[in-house]
Amino acid sequence: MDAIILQILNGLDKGSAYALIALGLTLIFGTLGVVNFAHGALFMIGAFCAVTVQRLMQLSHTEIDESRTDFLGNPLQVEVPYLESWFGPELGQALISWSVPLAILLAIPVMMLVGWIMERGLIQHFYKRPHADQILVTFGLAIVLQEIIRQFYGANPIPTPAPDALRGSVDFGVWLGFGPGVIFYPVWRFVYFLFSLLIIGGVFAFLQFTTFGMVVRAGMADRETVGLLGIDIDKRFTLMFGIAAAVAGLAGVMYTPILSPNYHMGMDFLVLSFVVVVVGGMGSLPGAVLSGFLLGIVQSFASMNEVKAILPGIDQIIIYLVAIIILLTRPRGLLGRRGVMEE
Amino acid sequence: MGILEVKGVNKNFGGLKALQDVNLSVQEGTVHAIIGPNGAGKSTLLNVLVGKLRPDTGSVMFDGKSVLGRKPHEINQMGISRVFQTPEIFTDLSVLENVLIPCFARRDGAFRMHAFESVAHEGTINEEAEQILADVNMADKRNLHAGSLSRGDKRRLEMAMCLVQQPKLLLLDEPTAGMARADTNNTIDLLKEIKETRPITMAIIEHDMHVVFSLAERITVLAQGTPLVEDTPENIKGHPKVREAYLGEAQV
Amino acid sequence: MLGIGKRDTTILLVVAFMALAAPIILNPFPANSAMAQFNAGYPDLMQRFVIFGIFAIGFNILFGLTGYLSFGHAAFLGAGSYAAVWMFKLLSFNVIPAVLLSIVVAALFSVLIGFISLRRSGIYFSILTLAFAQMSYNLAYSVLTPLTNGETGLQVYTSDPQYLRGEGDPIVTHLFGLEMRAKETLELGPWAFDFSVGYYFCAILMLISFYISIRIFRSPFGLMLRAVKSNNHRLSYTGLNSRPYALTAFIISGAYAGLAGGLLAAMDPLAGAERMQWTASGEVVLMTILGGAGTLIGPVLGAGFIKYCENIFSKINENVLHSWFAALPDGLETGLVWVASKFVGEGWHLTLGLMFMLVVIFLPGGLVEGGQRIGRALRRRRGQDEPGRSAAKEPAE
Amino acid sequence: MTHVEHLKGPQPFDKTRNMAATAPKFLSVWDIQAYYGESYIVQGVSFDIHEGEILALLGRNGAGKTSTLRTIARLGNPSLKHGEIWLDHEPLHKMKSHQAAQKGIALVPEDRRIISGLTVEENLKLAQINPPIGWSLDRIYELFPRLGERRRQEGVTLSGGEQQMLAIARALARDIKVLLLDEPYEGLAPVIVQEIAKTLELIRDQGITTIIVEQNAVAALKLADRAVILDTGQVVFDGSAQDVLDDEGLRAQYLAI
Amino acid sequence: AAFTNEPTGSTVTLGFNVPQTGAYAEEGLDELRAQQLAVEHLNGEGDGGMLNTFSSKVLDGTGIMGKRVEFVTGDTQTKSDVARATAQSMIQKDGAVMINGGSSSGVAIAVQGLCQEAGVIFMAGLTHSNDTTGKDKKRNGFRHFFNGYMSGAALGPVLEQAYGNERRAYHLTADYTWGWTQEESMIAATEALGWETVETVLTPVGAGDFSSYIAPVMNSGADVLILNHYGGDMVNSLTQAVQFGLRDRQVNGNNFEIIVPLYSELMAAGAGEAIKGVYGSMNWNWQLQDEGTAAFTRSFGEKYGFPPSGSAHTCYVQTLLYADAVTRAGSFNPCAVVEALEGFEFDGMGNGPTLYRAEDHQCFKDVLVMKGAENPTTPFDNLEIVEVTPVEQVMYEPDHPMFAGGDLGECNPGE
Ligand SMILES: Nc1ncnc2c1ncn2[C@@H]1O[C@H](COP(=O)(O)OP(=O)(O)OP(=O)(O)O)[C@@H](O)[C@H]1O
Ligand SMILES: Nc1ncnc2c1ncn2[C@@H]1O[C@H](COP(=O)(O)OP(=O)(O)OP(=O)(O)O)[C@@H](O)[C@H]1O
Ligand SMILES: [Mg+2]
Ligand SMILES: [Mg+2]
Repeated sequence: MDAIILQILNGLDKGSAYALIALGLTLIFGTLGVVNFAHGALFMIGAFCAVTVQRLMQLSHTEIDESRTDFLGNPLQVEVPYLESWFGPELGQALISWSVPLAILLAIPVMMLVGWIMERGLIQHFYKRPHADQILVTFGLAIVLQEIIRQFYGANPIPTPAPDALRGSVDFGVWLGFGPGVIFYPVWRFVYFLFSLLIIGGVFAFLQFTTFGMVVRAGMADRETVGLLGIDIDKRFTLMFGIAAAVAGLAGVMYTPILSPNYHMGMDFLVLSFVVVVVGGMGSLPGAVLSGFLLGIVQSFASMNEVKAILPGIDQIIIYLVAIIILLTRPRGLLGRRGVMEE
Repeated sequence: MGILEVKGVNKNFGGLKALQDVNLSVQEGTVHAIIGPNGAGKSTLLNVLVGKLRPDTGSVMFDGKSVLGRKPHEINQMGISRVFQTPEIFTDLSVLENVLIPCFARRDGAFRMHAFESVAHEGTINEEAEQILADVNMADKRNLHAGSLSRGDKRRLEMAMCLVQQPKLLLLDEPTAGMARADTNNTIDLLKEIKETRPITMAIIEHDMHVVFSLAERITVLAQGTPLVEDTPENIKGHPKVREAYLGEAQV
Repeated sequence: MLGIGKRDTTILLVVAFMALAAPIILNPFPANSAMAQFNAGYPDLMQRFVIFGIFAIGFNILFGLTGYLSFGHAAFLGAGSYAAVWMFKLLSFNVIPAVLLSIVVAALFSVLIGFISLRRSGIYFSILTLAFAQMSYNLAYSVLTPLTNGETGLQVYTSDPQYLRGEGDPIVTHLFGLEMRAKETLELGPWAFDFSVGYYFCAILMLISFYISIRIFRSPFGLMLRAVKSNNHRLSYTGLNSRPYALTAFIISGAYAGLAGGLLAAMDPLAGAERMQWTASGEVVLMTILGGAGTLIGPVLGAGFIKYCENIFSKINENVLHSWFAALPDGLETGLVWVASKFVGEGWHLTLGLMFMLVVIFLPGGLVEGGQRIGRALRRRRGQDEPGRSAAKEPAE
Repeated sequence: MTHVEHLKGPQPFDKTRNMAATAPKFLSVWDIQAYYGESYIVQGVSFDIHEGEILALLGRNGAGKTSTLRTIARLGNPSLKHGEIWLDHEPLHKMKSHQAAQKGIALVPEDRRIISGLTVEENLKLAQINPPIGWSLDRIYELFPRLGERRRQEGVTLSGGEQQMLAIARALARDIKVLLLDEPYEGLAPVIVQEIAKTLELIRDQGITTIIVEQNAVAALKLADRAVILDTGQVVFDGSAQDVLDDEGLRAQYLAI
Repeated sequence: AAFTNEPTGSTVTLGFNVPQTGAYAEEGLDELRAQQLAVEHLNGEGDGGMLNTFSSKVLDGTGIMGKRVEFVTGDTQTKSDVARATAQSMIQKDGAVMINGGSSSGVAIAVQGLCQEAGVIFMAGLTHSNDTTGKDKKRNGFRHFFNGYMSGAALGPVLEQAYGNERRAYHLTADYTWGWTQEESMIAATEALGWETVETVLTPVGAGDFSSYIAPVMNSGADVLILNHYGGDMVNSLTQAVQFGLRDRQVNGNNFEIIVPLYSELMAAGAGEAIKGVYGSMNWNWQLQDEGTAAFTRSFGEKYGFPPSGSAHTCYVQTLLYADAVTRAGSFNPCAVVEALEGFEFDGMGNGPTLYRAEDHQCFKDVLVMKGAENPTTPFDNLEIVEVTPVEQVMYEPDHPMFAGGDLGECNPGE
C-alpha cells in the first residue's frame, strides 16, 4: 500500500513536470499549429535563468588566504559572495539558497521577451509554411540556443539546490495515518506539484474566462478571416507565444533542484513532450495536462520492481507503449479536436 | 426498379433530423433533380449515397447492390461519382494530373502498383484526359496548379474529374454554382451531350432553376429532410407548395 | 532513355557522374595544403554520403510524395544493420546475403509498423512511428542485448560460426572475395585520390535506388502518392483506396532504409543501437527537408550537407585555425581564431543549427531551390525571362 | 505611372479625377495592381463609389473579381504592389486587413470561410470582439431565424446556404461602412435569394456602401446603382447598372448573357 | 607501405577522438586539453611535464623518433557509430597512426574493434567496463584506465572499515553493459565482506528523474544504496536520493549510506553538495602526492588555470606511453608497438609502479578510493583521497570469470 502511494506521489510530480512542459508546448503546437522543436530549448533557458540568478547572488570578491595554498601551491584565493560580506555568512548563505524561487521573478520577463523575439523574429513567418519547414527552422533554433548556453555555462550539469528551508523531506505517511518513516517525500517536489497546479490553473482561467482562447483558436483555423473581422491576430499570437515561453521557462526554473540543469536538457525532454501533447490530443489543453499526469503515473508504476520482475525493461518503453495504445483506440488522443494537424 | 433505390432513410445529427424517411427512386438513364430549401438535407442525402455518412436506418441500393457499409472508394468503383458543393480537387497537382487520377482509377481499380510505368507513356489515358479538359474548356490551363484556379474554374475541373470516369450514376451537388453564365450554359450543353452519347444517370442538386429545368426529367423536392413531392418539371413549376417553400417569386 | 523522360535522364546522368567521380570531385585540394581539411574524398565519408543518400531518397518516397511524416525511420535503418551483421556472424563476410536480408527484414518490419501507424494521419501518425522506433531503440539498447549487443553494438567476433565462410575468404566484408575496404590511391602531384571498392559498391546501389525512385516519381503510382498528400478525401471519392498506396510507399521507404542500414554494416560491420534513436530518425527528416522534400535530388543533397558538416567541420580544431590565420598579426589572429572556433570543432553544432535556419528562411524549397534560383538568375541574365501573367508554377520535379 | 515611380513614395490622391455624380465619393480605388507571387492578376483597376451606393462588379470566371475585393479588404494575398485605396479619407492601401476592417470594411468571402471549430454563435461573437460593433445577436437571429435555431451547431456543419447566411450575418455584426460581397447568392434557394436581396436593400437604406460580385448578373444589376465589368484584371466598363441591363452588346461581349 | 599510415615525412599524426558535444562534452574537452599538452611536451615545448618523472627516458622532446608530432581531433558525440566514423576519417584521411580518447565503454569497444581491423594502435580513454579488456579485448588496443572489478576490489576494504560487515545493499544500475559489469563487480566485492544484496534494479539510461526508483529503496530494508550510474545519470540519481532524505535516515540501526562506485571530478561538481561523505573510486586524482602527478598538475594547471581531471590524466599518459613505446621499438609499426607495450613496467606517471599486462592489455596500478569532501575550499577539491589501494589488491587473473570469453587475437599492422 505504502509503495503504491509513493508511486502515485512520484507519478504526480513526474506528471506535473510533463503536464507543465506539455501545456506550454500545446499552446504553441496544439493551438498555434507550429511544430516547435525549440520548446525544449525554452524549458532549458528557463532552467538557466535559475542558474543565472544563482550566479548573480553568488557574485563574489576574492580574498587571499595566505595560510592555505591552491593546487599550484600559490596562496589560496577565497571567493566571498558579496551577499555574505554584506549580511554576514549565515544570512548571506540563506539568501543565496533562495535563488531558485527568486529566479521566477527573472524568468517571467526574460521568457516573455525570448518568446516575443522568437515569434516576431522568426515564427511569424512560418505560420503558413509547411510543418516540415517549421520543424527544420525550430530545430535549428534549438541547436543554436543550446550552443549559446553552452558557450556561457559549459556542458557539465550545474547544481542548483532548493532553498534550505524547502530542502529535506517530510514524513508524509504520518499525515495519511501510516506509521512514521514509511512514506517520506521531498518537500521541494510538493512545492513543484503545487506550483504546476497554480500555473495550469492560471493558464486555464486566462483562456477559459476570456475570449482570448477562442480568438486564438479561430485565428489558427483561419487567420485571414479573423483579420477580416477587425482582429489583429498577430498580436495575440505573439502574446500566446510569450505565455507559452513563460510557462516552459517556469517549468524549467522550478525543475532545477530536481534535475541539475545542463545545456542539452531541452533536447532530452523534447520527444517526450511531443508524445505527451499528442497523446492528450491536438489542440486540447486539458488533454495535454491529463496526458501528462497519466503518463507520469503510468511510468512510475512501470518502474516498480514488482512490475519489472514480470516484464523486464517495461519502464523503458511504457510511455511509448501507452501512447500507441491510446492513439490506436482514440483516433485523436485523449481529448483532441478534429482537424488539428491531421493532414 | 430504378438504378438507385433509396428506402426509408433516416439520419439524425444530435437532435436534428436531417433526413426523415426518405424514399427515392432514380430511373436508369434519366436526369433526376433534387431541389429544396437550404438545409433541407440534399447534401446529406448525397453524403449517404457516396458513403461519407451512414444513415441511421433505411437502405440504399445501387444497381441491385446495397451501398451501405461500403467505403467511399468501393462505392465509386461501383459506378457512382460525385461533384461536391465546395470543390474537392487535388490542389497541389496540375490540372491535367487532376483528371489523370480518375482515369487511372477507372482503368486500374482501387489499388494497383504500377510503380514502373510512366505516366507520360500512358497514351490513351492522356488522350482521354486532354479530351475532357477540352470539353470543359480548360485545355489551356492544363499545366496550372489546380490550387491557383479561380473558383469557377475549380468547379469545372471537378466536373471534368467526375465525367472522365464515365460513371453509371453521376451525383452533382450544385455543379454550376459560381460559374459564369456562359460556362453554365456550356455545362448544360456538355451534360446533355454526355447523356446522349453515353448511358449515364444523373442526380443533380441545383438552386439555379435555369439549370434544373433545362436538364431534369424528374424532380424531387426535399424540405426539412423529407421529400415533399416528386414530379415532372412542368408540374413542379406550378406546384403551390413548392412555390411557397422554395421558388418564391423566381422566374422559371 | 531507360524509360524516363529527357530531363530525368539528365538528372540521373549528372548524379551518376557526380557519384562515380566523387573521389576526385570531393578532393579538390592538394593533400598537404591548409585547405585539405575541407577534402571529403576519403572512403568512409563518401560511403556515408551515398548510404545516407539512399536513406533519404527512400524517406522522400514516403514523406515527399505522400506527406506522411514518419519520425521512426531510423528503426528500419537499425533493423537493416542488425540483420546484416547477423548475416556476417552466421554465414560469412560476403555482403550480398547481408544486404539482401537487411532489405527483407526492414521491409517486413515496416509492414508491421506501417500497417498499424497508417491507421492515423498527420501528427498522430508521426508520433506512432516515433513511439515504435523509440521502443525499438530502448529495447535494443538494453533488454535485447543478446540480440543486439546493447550499447557496445553488434559486431563480428572471431568466435562466430560463419557457416558459409570459405577457406581463403577475407576476414573483412567482401563481395565474392573483393574486399570492401580495398582501395587504389591515385597520386597526381600533390593530389591524392582514393578509389575504394566499398564506395563504388554503395554508389552503384545508390544509383540504382535513385533510378528506381525516378521511376516511382513519374509513375501512375507516384501520381497517386502525390494525390494522397494533396487531398486524401477526394482520392477516396475518386475510387482509390489510399491506405494500400500509403502502406506500399511506407514499405518501399522502409526497404530503402534497410538497404542503407545493411550497407552501413557492410562497410563497417558494427551496428549500434543509437542508429535507431529518434535523433537518427530526425536526421533523415532534416536531410530531406533541407535538400528539398518531394524533389528528386534534394534528399541526396541534404544528406551530403549534414554528413559533411558532421565529419568535416567538427574536425577543425583551434590548432588548425591557428595554422590558417598564422600569417596575420598576433592580436588579430587570436581574435579570428576565437570567433571561428565558436563555429567549428566543438562548436560545429552551432554552424549546423544556423545553416538549418538560414536555408529554411531563405530557401523555402530547400537546397534544390537554391540551385533553381541560381539557374533562374543565370537564365535571366541571358534575357529569357518569361512575361508576366503566367501563373504556371511547375509542379515540383 | 510606372512601377518605379511608385516606389518613390505614395502619390497624392488625384482629387480632380471625379465622376459626374454629385455626392462626394466615399471609396476610391485607384490603379491598383496586385500579384499572386509572380503572377500579375489585378492589372490597374480604378473606380469610385459614393456613400450608400451599390456597385456590381462583374466579369467571367478568372476575371479578377475576387482578387480585386481581396485587395480592397487588404488581405495579404494577392499583394498590392501599386495603387491606392481611400475610404472616407483613410488610406486603406497602407493598412493591414484588420485595420481596414476597423475602418469599416467588411468582406463576405466567396467560400464563406466559416471558422471551423467554432459554433455559429462563436463565429458571430468573434466579429464583435473589436469595435466597431454593429447589429446585436438578437437582431441577427431575427433576420436569419435559421441561424438562431442552429446557434450551438459547429459553423462548418451548416448546409451551404446556411453558411452563406452566417457569412453575411457576420458582416452585419460589425458596424461597417462598406460591404464587399463575393457571390452572396451562390448556393442559395431562390426564396432566400429574394430575402437576401431585400436585406441588401435594407443595408443600403442604412447608408452602407456595397460592392457586390455576382455570377447572377441580372439579379445583381437589378439591385445595383452602378456596374464595373472586369476582364483579365482590367476594367472594361464602368457605368450605370441600367446601361448594362439595356446594352445587349455589352452583356454579350463581357458577360455572355 | 609496410603497415597502415606509415609516417614517411617529417611528421607523425595522432588522432584524438573525444566527445565534444553531448552529455560528455566537458570530459572530452578536458581530455583534449591533456592530449594537446602531451603533444607539446613530446615536441619539446613547455616544461616537459611527466617526461621528467617518467622512468623510461627515451623521449627527448624531439617528437617521436625525430618526427614532429601533429594531431587531429574529432567529435565522437559519445555514439559508437559516430566515433567509428571520426576514427575512420582520422585513419583514412589524415593518416593517423594512433587513436586515443573517448569517455564511454561502448565507444571504446567500438573504436578498439575498428582500430584492430584498420591496423592502428588504440589507446582507450575513459572506459571502465570490464569488457574493454575482457571479452572485447583486442591486440591493437590498450587501456590505462581501471575497471569495474578494480573499483569493487578497492572499495571493499574501505567500505568494510567504514560501514562494517552487516550491511544490506540496494543497487540502482544503469541498464547497459557498463552498468551490468559494474553491478556485478560491486556485488562480488560487497558480498565478500558479508553484505547482503537486497535488490538490484535496472534504470533506463538518461531517465532524468529517478524518483520512482529511489522511493522503493526507503522501505526495502536496505541501509546502503549503490548507484551504478555514470555521468548525468549519476548526478541526478545521487542528488535525488539525497533529496529524498535517504542519508538522514536510520535503518537497521545504521546510518543510511550511498556509494558511487565510479567518481569523476565533473560528476562531483555536477552533484554539488550531494556528494558530501559519499564514497567512490577513481583512477587518478591531482591530489596524489607523487612527483609525476605534481609535475603533470603543474604544467596542466599553469596552462589552463585549473587542475586536470582523471580522464585528462589517462589521455595524457597514454599519448606519452605510445610515443615511448614507438621509440623503444624503433618503429611505428603497430605490431612493434604492441610488443613494446605488452608487459611494460614503468613508474613516474602517477599511481606508482605500473604494469601494462600482456595477457589482456589492462593497466595495473594503484587505485584511489575517494570521498566527497565535507568542507571543500575550492571548486577543485570537493573530493578527497581516503585511500590509495595498492595494486596487488586490485589484481586479478586474466581468466577471471568477469573477464572471460575474449581473445586478443593477432596484432594487425594493416596493409
Ligand atoms: N455534421 C453535421 N452535424 C450537425 N448538423 C449537420 C451536419 N451536417 C449537416 N447538418 C445539418 O443538416 C441539415 C441538412 O444539411 P444539408 O447540407 O444536407 O442541406 P442541403 O439541403 O444540402 O442545403 P444547401 O442547399 O444549403 O446546401 C442542415 O440543417 C445542417 O445544418
Ligand atoms: N492563389 C492564387 N494563386 C495564383 N493565382 C491565382 C490564385 N487565386 C486566383 N488566381 C488566378 O487569378 C485569376 C483571377 O482569379 P479570381 O479568383 O480573382 O477570379 P474571379 O473573377 O473571382 O473568378 P470566379 O468568378 O471564378 O470566382 C485567375 O486566373 C486565377 O487563376
Ligand atoms: Mg448542400
Ligand atoms: Mg471569385
